[in-house]
Amino acid sequence: MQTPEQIRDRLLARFPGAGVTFVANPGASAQHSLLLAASEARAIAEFLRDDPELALDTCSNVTGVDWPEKEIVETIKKNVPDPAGGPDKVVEEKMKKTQPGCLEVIYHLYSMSRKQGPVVIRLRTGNRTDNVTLPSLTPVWRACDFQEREVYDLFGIVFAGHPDLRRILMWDGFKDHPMRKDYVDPDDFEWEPTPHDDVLERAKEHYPAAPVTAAPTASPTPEGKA
Amino acid sequence: MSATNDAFLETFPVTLRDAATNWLPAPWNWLAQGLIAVVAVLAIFGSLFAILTLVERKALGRVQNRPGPNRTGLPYTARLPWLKFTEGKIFGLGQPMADGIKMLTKEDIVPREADQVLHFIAPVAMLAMSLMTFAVIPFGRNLVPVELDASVLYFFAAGAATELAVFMAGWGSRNKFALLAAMRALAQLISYELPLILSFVPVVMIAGSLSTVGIVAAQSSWHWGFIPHWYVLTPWGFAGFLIFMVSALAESNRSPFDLPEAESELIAGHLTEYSGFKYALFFMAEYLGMTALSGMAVTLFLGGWNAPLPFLQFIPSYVWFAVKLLTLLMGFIWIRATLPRLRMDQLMHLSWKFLVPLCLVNLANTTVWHLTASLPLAVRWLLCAVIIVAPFTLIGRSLTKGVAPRTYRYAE
Amino acid sequence: MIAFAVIALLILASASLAMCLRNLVHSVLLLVANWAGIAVFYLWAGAEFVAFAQLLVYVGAVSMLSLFAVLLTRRSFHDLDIIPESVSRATWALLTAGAVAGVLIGTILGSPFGNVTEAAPAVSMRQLGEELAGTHVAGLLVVGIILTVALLGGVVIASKDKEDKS
Amino acid sequence: MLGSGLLQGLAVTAKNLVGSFHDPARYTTVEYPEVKEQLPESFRNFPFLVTDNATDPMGALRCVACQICEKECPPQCIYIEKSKDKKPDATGKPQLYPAVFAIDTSVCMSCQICVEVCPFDAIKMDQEFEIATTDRFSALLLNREQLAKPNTYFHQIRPTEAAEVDGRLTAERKAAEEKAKAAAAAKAAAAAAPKPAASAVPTATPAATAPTAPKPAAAATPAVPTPEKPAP
Amino acid sequence: MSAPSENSPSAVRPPSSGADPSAFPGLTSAPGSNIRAVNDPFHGDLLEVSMGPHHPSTHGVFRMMVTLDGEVVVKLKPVFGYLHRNHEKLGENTTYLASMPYTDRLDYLCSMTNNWAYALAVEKLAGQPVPERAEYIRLILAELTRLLNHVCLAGFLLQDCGASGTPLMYAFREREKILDLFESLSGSRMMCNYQRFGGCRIDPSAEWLDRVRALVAGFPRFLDEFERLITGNEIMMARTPGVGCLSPKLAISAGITGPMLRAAGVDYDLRKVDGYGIYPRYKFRVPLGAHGDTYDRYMIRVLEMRESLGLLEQVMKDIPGGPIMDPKAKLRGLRPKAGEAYGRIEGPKGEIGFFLISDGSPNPYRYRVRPPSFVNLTVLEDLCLGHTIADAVIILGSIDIVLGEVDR
Repeated sequence: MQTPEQIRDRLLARFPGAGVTFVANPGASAQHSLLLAASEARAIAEFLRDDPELALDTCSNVTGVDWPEKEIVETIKKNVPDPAGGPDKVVEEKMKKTQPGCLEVIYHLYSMSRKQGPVVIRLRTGNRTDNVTLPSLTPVWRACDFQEREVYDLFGIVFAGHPDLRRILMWDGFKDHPMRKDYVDPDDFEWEPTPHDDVLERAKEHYPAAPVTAAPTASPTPEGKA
Repeated sequence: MSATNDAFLETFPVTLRDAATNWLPAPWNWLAQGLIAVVAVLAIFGSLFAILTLVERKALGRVQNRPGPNRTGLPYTARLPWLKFTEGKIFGLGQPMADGIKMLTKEDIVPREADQVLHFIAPVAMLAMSLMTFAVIPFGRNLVPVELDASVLYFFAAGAATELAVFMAGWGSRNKFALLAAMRALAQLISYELPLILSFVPVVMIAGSLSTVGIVAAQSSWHWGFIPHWYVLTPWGFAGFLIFMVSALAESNRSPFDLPEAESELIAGHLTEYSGFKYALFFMAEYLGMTALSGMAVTLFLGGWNAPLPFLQFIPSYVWFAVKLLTLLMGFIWIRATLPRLRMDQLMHLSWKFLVPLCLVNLANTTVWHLTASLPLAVRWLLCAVIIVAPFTLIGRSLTKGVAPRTYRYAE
Repeated sequence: MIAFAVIALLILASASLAMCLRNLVHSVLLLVANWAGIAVFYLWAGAEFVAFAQLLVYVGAVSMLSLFAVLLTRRSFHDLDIIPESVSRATWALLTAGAVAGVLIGTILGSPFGNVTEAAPAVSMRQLGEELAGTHVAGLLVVGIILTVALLGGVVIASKDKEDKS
Repeated sequence: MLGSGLLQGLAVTAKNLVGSFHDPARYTTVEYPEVKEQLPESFRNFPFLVTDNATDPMGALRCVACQICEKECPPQCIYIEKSKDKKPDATGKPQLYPAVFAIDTSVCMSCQICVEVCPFDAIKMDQEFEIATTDRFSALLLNREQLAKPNTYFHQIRPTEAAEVDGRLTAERKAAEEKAKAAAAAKAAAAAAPKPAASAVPTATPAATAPTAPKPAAAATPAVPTPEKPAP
Repeated sequence: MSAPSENSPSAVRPPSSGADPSAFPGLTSAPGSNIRAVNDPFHGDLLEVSMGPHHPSTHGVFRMMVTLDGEVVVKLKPVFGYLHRNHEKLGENTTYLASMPYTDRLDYLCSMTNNWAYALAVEKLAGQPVPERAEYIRLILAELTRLLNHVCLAGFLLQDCGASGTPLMYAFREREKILDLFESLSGSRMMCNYQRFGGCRIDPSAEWLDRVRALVAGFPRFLDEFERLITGNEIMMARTPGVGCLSPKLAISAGITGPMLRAAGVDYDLRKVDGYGIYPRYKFRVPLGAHGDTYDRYMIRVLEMRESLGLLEQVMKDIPGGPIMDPKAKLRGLRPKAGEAYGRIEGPKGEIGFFLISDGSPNPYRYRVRPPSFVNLTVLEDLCLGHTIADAVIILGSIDIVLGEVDR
């Protein structure tokens, strides 16, 4: 089974100039992955599937991940010459840098014919707002069909070339993408008052207090409804 | 033979009827006897329908290792001392009453789009036709509601009209599913009418008469004192009986052929738009149809009300008829508890390419049986058995060609 | 006598109603009632076999045939109510009907209906059978052959339809 | 032969039909209201709070309102408010107690994670499942009084687990007692030597329970308050 | 900023026109299928039927928009999402331990295998060793869950074929015995919440293990009786063979896993491929089908039940003593190092996998479930085209889906 580094080298040899970078996985499972540039993703995927050595003929898992903008505090050690001629002082400067956010899709590819372990490839979108299109790998592996529709439905990544890209879990009228980190829970459901405390407050907003002056029948008490 | 004729229990129903009607002048007498016969049939088979629903659910339950309905009881039974132990629940006997009341009190919804006239007439026609078929079945020694010369033909003429009622129900309720199911039901009823009728033709040929009383009389004596003359014991009779039962299953929409109201596909077939008492009428018509067909099977093949052995004749004839009828009904329920459902094209295939050819072969078989009257019984029996079993296996193989239980290989 | 009048009325009423109803399915069902009435007449005349044959064949099978014909040719539910295209066509239809009726009534009135004295011959099933299979067996076989040929024709036409669809 | 498969199937159903009359393995229904099946000991339904003293249920709640279960509960259905004052618990050591301890049984999925993470064995899973009520709101929010049940009830529903828990608790108390005695002896020795030495702060182990008074003798047959159904 | 407002961007074909078969590479048109998508007037119009969420044979809230030409299925669009409660968002807002009881509710028929898959993924993420006895207990529980699931499937499949409840009741009678074992071990029949990271929660008693041995001994007798009732049955032989044939090439490309894949003839069983737990130490065979039709899918599951019984007998002989939980395992404050891990096991329905990305905090950064039923449904339309509606019901039954897992 070839390690990701070997695969990267073969891919770079095969597709000169393609954006294939190695992404290390610091965790204990050591399942390292390859970040593919969006442009040649489909060609590389077909190569991975058809290459007799790799023969990655099935895609077991398609996962969407949302990486929002992040404030990274970089500490840079700079030695500042001491004006009084003393030894240089090492000063740690905190530099605030915003890492641009992106939406990412991770494919776990397996080879059923050669029974070989996961080759993990990642595709990243430009940013999280307008440039959210990625090439769909459904024409390469049919397994990605429903899972890409789910990533589209829950993350908003548009897969170009997907035969039937529609929302799969949410109803078609739903506007937002719930699995994004910055998703705000819409508050327009008719809250069913349950004994839970904070739920009760929310429910109060929705059931306006009965106008005191109105005739008793107007108050929404149960007997009023009879 | 005659000694047992006038045993008290044997003639009790007839003497009762005569006592009630003899004092009337001629025309009214005939009318009163007719009415009594109608009331008797309605009472007996109406209550048999009620009990049959309960017995079916309890038998289905027992087959599935559960008790079946045992909660509904009859009022005041708990207070009777000798029924104390049942705590008013007497094994669910109250269930038919409970179902009946529920059906009566349920709201009877008629869809606005529906064709009111057809929607109303369908259950009435269905029930009327099913009840009319009881007129010719001989329940006992001289307990035939109506004695007709061509009574078997009458039985199938009345039965054929139920298809009309099914069509009216499916068409009248203006519902996509109902229409789809009505077409399915019609195709099934018509294509199983043929084997049904062809399977009883040998009986008529051998018995020499179309009237049920004649057929039962032809089966009344015994070979060598203990083998009864029933047609089911002859090879062609046994084959005819099996084909008759399979077609009866299909005619009354019972288990392997309950395509029209296959709940897993169409919701409830042509009964989708019916609720309340009209639904109960359809339900009742189905059960009465099933009972009538088994009654006719008993008359044609199982020797009607004849006792199986000579010395058993002290038991009244109508009891024998009841025993045979109930065993056949148990068979219906048993099959319903076990078998999965056939697909529509397989249903048609089974009827046209398997049952009808077998019926024709059976006709030839009967003629062979009739012409070889001079040969000893055993040789004759064997010859006819071979004539019917050979095509059965041949056509049977074509039915299940290419489909055999498979053997599976393992990875390592 | 009253029974005879009632049944005759039933037959005539169902026939005429069948002709002038808008809804085709209703008219077919009325036709079936008509046939049932005729079957009752046969019973009345003592010919049980013909009555049950009539019931079995007409009410059982021919009604299904006509209903299927009506259903398969009509496109959907509501265009079953036939409205005559124009008044002239209606008048022509009435004229031809009147002519045919005239001819029929003429022949009925012309034929001598003497009051029949001796009772209708009580023909039992056995004699009927022997008559059919005995002296008239040739006719029976010819009719049988014609029917099977018709059946095979129907099957061939239907199967041909299946081939060009797939 | 064509019909042999069907006949085999019919034979199986016949065997079951006949079997259901005499063979208990083929008659599995338990007619519930009359016949109640004996539940396994580890069956769990909604949690309850264990109190050490049988007679006055509010007297000695083991719970010290440490709110670990409130944090760990997956559907967040436990609501605890700490008491301001301290009350001596069963072992005599002044401990906090929960002023409000509410479980919203319409949200709780009886996953027993609270029992697992509770360091004081203060909350256990109940086996009472006939608790249907008509009121959808207040009746499902069980407060402290409805949740508290004596340790004897815990012994009754889960004998082995209760015995093991009590064994562990008494062992802990004994260990705590020796430590306290050793600390007291060390303190006395230190006090005896340098008179004016600062008095060692009695280092009561923060953990679990302080040295206990002799465990209240298990009353002979404590009137076990039958878990009456909350008022509909 | 939310995504582009209208949810079907122009780049993609408007959803209303269904996928015509040519768009799917590798779609083998079903045998004898004359797919006629266009309404041609002469043959009468197509019947658009919604076998909707309340249909009695869709195993839960699952809907199929079926277009019928007479009885033959011309187009079939699965619609689900009725049971979607965003299980993955829940996983990201609670700790690792708190997600464990929620995994019972994924495939609510096989809670033990769901627990094991999640525990395996977290142990792979955190590098947490598992003691020997826990591995044995996990294998026993997984094989018992496989028995339970396959028995349920056989019962439901026969119910769809029309047998009025009898095989289903026999299947449930056996299932109850296994559920009683789970209840006496973990406290609840279906929501066991039994496995933890680094072992199991409760040590099974010797008496419990004897009850498992008794069940394993008695199960083959039930299986023989069940096979006598069903497998030789002519109607079953007529209804299921040749219905919904799945070609191996399409199965592999569509990521089908589990008995459905092996019925198509592909030899791929995670217990042999990944060799997780203590499966490599014991000998068991993997049955393979030849035609990939509904009958094969049913028979493969029956044969797998027999293999599981053999495996259980071997394992029950040498269960070691020792701790049930790794002593160093932390129950509450689990904070795995930053990184990601994808752990998967061979669940009764196929490969159930958990993909976790952790950033060092007690809550997982990304918690992804790879459900077998959801992916196996990809080929539902390919299997059903050309068959009648009665077959479509059976094909759905043979794919064995559970909506809790499909919708998450």
